[in-house]
Amino acid sequence: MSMTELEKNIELIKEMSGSDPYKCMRCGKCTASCPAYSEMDIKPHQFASYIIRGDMEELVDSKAAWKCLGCFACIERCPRDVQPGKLVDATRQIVARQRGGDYLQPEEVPELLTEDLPQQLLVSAFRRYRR
Amino acid sequence: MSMNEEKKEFRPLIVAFCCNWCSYAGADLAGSSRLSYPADVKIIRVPCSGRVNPMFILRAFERGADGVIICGCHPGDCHYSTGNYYARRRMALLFSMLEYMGIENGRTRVEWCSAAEGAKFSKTMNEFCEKVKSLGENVRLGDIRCKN
Amino acid sequence: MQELINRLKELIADGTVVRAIGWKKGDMPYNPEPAYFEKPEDFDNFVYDGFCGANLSKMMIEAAKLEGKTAVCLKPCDTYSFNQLIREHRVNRENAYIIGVGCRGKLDIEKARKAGIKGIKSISGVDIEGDGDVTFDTVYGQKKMAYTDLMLDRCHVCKGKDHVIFDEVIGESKDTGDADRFEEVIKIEKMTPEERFAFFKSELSKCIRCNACRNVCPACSCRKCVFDGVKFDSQQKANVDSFEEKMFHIIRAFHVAGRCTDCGECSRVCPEGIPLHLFNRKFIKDIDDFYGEFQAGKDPEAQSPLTDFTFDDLEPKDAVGRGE
Amino acid sequence: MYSISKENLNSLYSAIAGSYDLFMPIKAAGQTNYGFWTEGAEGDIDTLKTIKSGKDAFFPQVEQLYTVNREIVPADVAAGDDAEKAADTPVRTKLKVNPVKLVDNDFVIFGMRPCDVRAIEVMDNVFLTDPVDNYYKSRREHGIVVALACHEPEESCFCTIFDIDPADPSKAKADVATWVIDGKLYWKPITEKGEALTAKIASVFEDDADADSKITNEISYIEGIAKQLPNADLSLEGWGAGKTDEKFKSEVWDKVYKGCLGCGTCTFVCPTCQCYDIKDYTTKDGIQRYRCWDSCMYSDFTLMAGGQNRQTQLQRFRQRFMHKLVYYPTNNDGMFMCVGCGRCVEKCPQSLNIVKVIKAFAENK
Amino acid sequence: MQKIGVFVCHCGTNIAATVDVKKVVELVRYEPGVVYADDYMYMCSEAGQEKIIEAIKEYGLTGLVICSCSPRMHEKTFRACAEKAGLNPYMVEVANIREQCSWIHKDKEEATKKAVILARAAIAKVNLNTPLKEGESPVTKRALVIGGGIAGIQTALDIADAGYEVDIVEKEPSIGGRMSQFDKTFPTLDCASCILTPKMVEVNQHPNITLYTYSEVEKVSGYVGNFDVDIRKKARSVDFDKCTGCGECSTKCPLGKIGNIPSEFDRGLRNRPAIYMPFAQAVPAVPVIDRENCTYFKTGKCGVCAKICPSKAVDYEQQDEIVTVKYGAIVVATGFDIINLDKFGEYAYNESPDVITSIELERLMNAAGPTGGHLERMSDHKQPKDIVFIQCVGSRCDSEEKGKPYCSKVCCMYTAKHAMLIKDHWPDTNITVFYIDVRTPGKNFDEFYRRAVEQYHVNYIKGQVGKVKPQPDGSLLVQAADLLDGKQINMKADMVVLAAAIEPNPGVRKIATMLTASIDNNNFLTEAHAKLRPVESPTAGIFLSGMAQGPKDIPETVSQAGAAAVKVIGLLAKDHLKTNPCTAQCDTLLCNGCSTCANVCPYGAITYEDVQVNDHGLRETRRVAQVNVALCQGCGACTSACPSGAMDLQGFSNRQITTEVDAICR
Repeated sequence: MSMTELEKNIELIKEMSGSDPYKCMRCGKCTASCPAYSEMDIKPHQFASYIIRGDMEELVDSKAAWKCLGCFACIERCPRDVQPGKLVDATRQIVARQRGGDYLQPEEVPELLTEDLPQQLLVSAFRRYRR
Repeated sequence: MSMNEEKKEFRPLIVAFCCNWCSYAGADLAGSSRLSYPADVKIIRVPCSGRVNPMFILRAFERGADGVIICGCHPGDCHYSTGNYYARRRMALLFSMLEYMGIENGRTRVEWCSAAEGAKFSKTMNEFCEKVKSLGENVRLGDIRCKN
Repeated sequence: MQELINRLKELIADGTVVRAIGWKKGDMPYNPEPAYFEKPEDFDNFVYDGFCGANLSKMMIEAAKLEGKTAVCLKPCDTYSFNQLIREHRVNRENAYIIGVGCRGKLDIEKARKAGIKGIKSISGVDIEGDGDVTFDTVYGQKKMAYTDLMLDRCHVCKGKDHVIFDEVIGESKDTGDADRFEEVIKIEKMTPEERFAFFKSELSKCIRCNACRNVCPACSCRKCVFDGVKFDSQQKANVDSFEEKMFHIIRAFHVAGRCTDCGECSRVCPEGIPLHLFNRKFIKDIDDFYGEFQAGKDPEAQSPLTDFTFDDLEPKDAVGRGE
Repeated sequence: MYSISKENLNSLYSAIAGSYDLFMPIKAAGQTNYGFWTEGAEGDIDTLKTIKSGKDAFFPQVEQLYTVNREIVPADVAAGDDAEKAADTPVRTKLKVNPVKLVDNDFVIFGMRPCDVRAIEVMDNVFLTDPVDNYYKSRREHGIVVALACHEPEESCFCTIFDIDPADPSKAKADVATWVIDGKLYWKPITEKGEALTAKIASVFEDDADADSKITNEISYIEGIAKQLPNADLSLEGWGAGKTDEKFKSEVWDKVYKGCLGCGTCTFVCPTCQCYDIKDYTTKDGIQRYRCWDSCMYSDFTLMAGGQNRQTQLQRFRQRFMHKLVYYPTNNDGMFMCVGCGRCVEKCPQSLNIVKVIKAFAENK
Repeated sequence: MQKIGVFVCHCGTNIAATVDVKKVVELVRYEPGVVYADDYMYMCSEAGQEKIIEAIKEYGLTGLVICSCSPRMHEKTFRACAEKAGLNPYMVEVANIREQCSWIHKDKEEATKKAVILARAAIAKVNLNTPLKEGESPVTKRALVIGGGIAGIQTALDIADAGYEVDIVEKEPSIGGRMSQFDKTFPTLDCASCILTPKMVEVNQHPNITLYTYSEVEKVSGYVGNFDVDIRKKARSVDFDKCTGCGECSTKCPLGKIGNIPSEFDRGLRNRPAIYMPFAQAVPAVPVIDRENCTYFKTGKCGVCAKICPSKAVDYEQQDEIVTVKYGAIVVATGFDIINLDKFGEYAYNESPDVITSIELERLMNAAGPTGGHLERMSDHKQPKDIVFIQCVGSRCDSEEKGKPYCSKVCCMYTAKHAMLIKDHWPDTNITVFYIDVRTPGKNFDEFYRRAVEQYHVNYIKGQVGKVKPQPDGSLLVQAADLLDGKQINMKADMVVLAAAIEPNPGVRKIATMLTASIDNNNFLTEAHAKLRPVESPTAGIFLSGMAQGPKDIPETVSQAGAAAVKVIGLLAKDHLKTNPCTAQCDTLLCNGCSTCANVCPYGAITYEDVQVNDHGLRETRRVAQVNVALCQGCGACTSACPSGAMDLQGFSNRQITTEVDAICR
């Protein structure tokens, strides 16, 4: 049995994020915990539904994908191990790959720093690029 | 070249000894939950993992099995209290001996699987089949006479 | 030796025992045979020297069924086997009078043959009390060998000079151990699987299925071996270079695992010189490693490792791949 | 006379193996036994006695006789044309027997000592007399025996008491006689078969003018040694044809058998023991029927459902020696079923053997 | 040679959809011993069985192979069917081509091939089957109930009422269990103790019931109909016969005031003395000394209780006592507890005394509870104005480290109950319930929940709470999201109530091990069949009652308790049980008498005797193993320990298993 395009995409995201969007039970604990809630046009708990529906483009074009601070509150608290933060991260990676591997190097991070940037973004950037 | 391409994929022959109370029931649960595993696995029902005589395992290899797995209740949960504890010792020694004689590790396995662990049963069998497949045909233990 | 003969005669004379089991002089200087002695004149042929390697404890299975007590001469290592037989109710202790005989290592005539000694007419220097070299008088001239060079392999991993069960001890014993018991096993363990397989294949393909290893083994005391019976459809007489001999030797060793005292008789008697003790010793080593040190036959009350367990025993998957 | 230096023996082996299967003593895993020589195998003609005798050449330890397969006769076939009947006809299965091909290529048995060559005669009396054993016969017809003189007989040897000359294989019923003297192998064809073989491989040999005198010297030297061996004077008085009652009832058996373990070492190393068992091995779709050596020392020897075989080790022990020293001679014009090779003397785990039995009877006359 | 009939079941399409049943029939027809092979839509149906019976008679079958569902399902059915036709029931083997074939494979060719192999193995085995006869063992007409909560109480009462003797073993000083801690019950809101206490008293007074409180099961041996159980009666330090239950000792215990011993019954919301009864209506009404905390036991000084006891019932010298009792059946009713909330730091349970669990709320609302039934915050004893309930705390979690994967089932209902009760008493309280799903299947359940919303105006918000943050002003900040309205919520609350997941009583693992009853990954006891045998353990003679088997509410618990009782009664009503004929058997001619088998027998079923044997004419006395078939349960441990193969297991003999191996490997 061959996989549909959609299933392939979901598999890809599963692979990139290490989390399974089908596990989400829409409890909303992530959204409740999200410090960037007001900035997120797509709420953390909705990420799973978007991926399952295949609305990747909307996710990629969303503000939310870039507003997530990577504070990991949702990852920490998710009772189903869906860990929306990782889905957000996977979305970002898809974008990065589409742009042709234009990855941010750890050395470049300090250059990008301005005083207005929240501390948490810095921390999460390090967390992410250390991987 | 085309011969090679058409060569059939190696399908291992796997004999699974399952204790009646836990693992056989676990296999049933895997079945009723439709959790698939390769058809290469053939189950033999025994009352207890402690019933599995090393002779049976060697016999299976002699007769051309590529892998043998013994499934029983978790230690402490044996329907007969202690059967799996003895099985555990027996199999540890037997497996170590097979390894010592140069038989590939991974052709034998013991897994504790309860009646509630249909998912584990299926996962175990999938894993075991993969492992045995990667080892290829059992040429070191089989009796040539059985190949005919 | 004379002390031993005198004592045995005395025991028969005073009615303590009805007969004795010891060794009878062979027709060659190196082939004494296990035998029964009942009358005083029987003892004219009694011998106890370096070539008396046979473990007589198994003979007691039948002897202990006879009317009256039987005196049996056991070397220190043989007493372990005897203890194990007691544990398994195979001999009646009450019917045995155990004479612990001294031992300074037993000899292997194959070692002399390997050294090119043949046409032997007589041998000196193998007395139980002596020390010094062994001298062979042969049709091809005189040859000499050091006593230890002529010793059976098993004596180099001697279990010690103490008898673990006896009614009396006659003669001095010596701990002849000068090698590590598990050295050979470890050497094999360190090979690659391919090397190990090749090693055992070449050794086992020599097997002629004569069953000497099984029949001499004091632990293989089944009335009818599974390989002679139909219970498993496992009756095997074929000697094919395939699986049967592997199966036979694995099961042979497995059935005595936890009961084998490592007396080394199997390797001693193998006509093809297969190092059969390597199977038994592997089990012994594994048992020691997995479940704590255990010497079968040391304590007749001790539970055999295979009829025992602890709640947190090693899992079979952890028993393999330890070298990797 | 043909000769070849010992260093060049491999070229001799290669030459023989070029046209024949070559069955000879080969050293593997520290022991020397007969086996088929292939390039790289370590041929060993220095070891006096292989562990098993060379009888495998004609009477292998295991030999497949035939296979049997089950063939399915479908219901419609079984019922014939009657289609209606077919539905009710039980399916039948038919057994199909597939005999194995008998040996049909010539092979060479190289390096057999005179005692082992005599043992072939012993077996011939069994297998080639009526009813003839076809498996054995085909091998005998195609086997070419190259006998080798003993260079240094050992203390366990006692072939001379059976009138076997260890030093002169040309007296034995071999096709070729050979000697190893001072680093050279001397080769002397005896029979037509032997000549034919020699002709095929003649190119590997060189000529040695002194051969005859060397061989004569060697023979007298070895015969001299053989006389010194401890059992050279062993007497067979009281044994042989017609002694059944006397020997069978003797009380000596009870004294000599006790150490016997009941293993099969003596029978399996013996060049003359020819008892076998026939068994089935179940395979995928049928059975393979094979025969394999059996030992009269085994408790299950000739065991049948009723259990009426020899019950005690005494009986089994007695059987083996009565067979060799009384029954066989009785049926074969006094020929003993022992050739004095001494393998049992060396290999018995309990140091019991035929010599001890003979001596025990002599002592207890 | 057997005459074997092979019957291949379609099981509707369950088998036939993936296994070519006709082809299986055609191929197995040729197997040795087979004289008849056929298929049928439903082999287990009346008509299917009729077909089998007819074939047995017509073809004189001596053995049957049924290729169908798991033998655990219908082996009994087919054995009974064979028996009906006069065939020994143990001449039947089942090839499992449904659970272990058609249901797990998709490829029809592959599944068919496997089905044939499984059938072949069964045929090969039947060829070696021998008729077996069941034995009989007597039944001890007494039952043991482990756990004295509502489940245990109900089971015990039902069994006792049927006329059989029952013992209850309860590890706490009083029976009553969790239910005794509750205030009211849903969906009727009647008082828990009002309905429970009478039952507790009835248990105490019932002539057929013996109570072992403050006791634990120590060891279990034996088998169905004949269990031997060691019960440890822990030293109570109070003489049962002398104590009048006046309670003077508890009142006077100095530790009652100055000690700091949290009351288990009140979930630590108040303290208790060292000599105490858990609660006023405790049964038996006899206090117990908590030796770990008692000053006398710690220092040897004090002794106040002994001095003031009017009936001189306090006995410091009392020792634990072990009694051994025989039972025919055992019911496990060990109940539940709530999970430890340490993992849920975000809900501040360990930080703030005003974050409580629902069971603590029960105590706080109970008139006999620490606050006398007045709802107040534990921090400042003020009545809370805004109360937030958080559902599914630790339930429905994906991984073990997060919590439990299952729904705890009762939380939605008791939360609605709590909300309504609070609103009833203190109507101006604001109650918000954060839920993931509201699950109310059950009679009058959804109506109950709707009443909370419609009548009591409880504010239900869909969305799990993310965090509870204690504020400096003593209030609690609840951070959540209303998923339906799409808003994030930050609200202040005076009290937060957590619906913590329930889990089986942690002691159940030990008990299950002793009973050799199987338990699942979540430590719930496994039933013999999820649908058809829900109150029996797979281990014969062990029955399940209440939460020990899975989450359930009181009415369900009571019904299951009754069902378990019926099963027990059914068992005890028999004078004899048929014993499993698949027992070990010793071939005395092969036995060495080495005792290896006796060393591994878990039932002590093997003894050694000197017997006269005739070994093919050789007559001698030999020490050989003898199997007591009444004790032997057929595990076969002895058979693998036996080196000579003398010990064999009927129905699973060495040759049978070997031949199955051969058939599979063919």
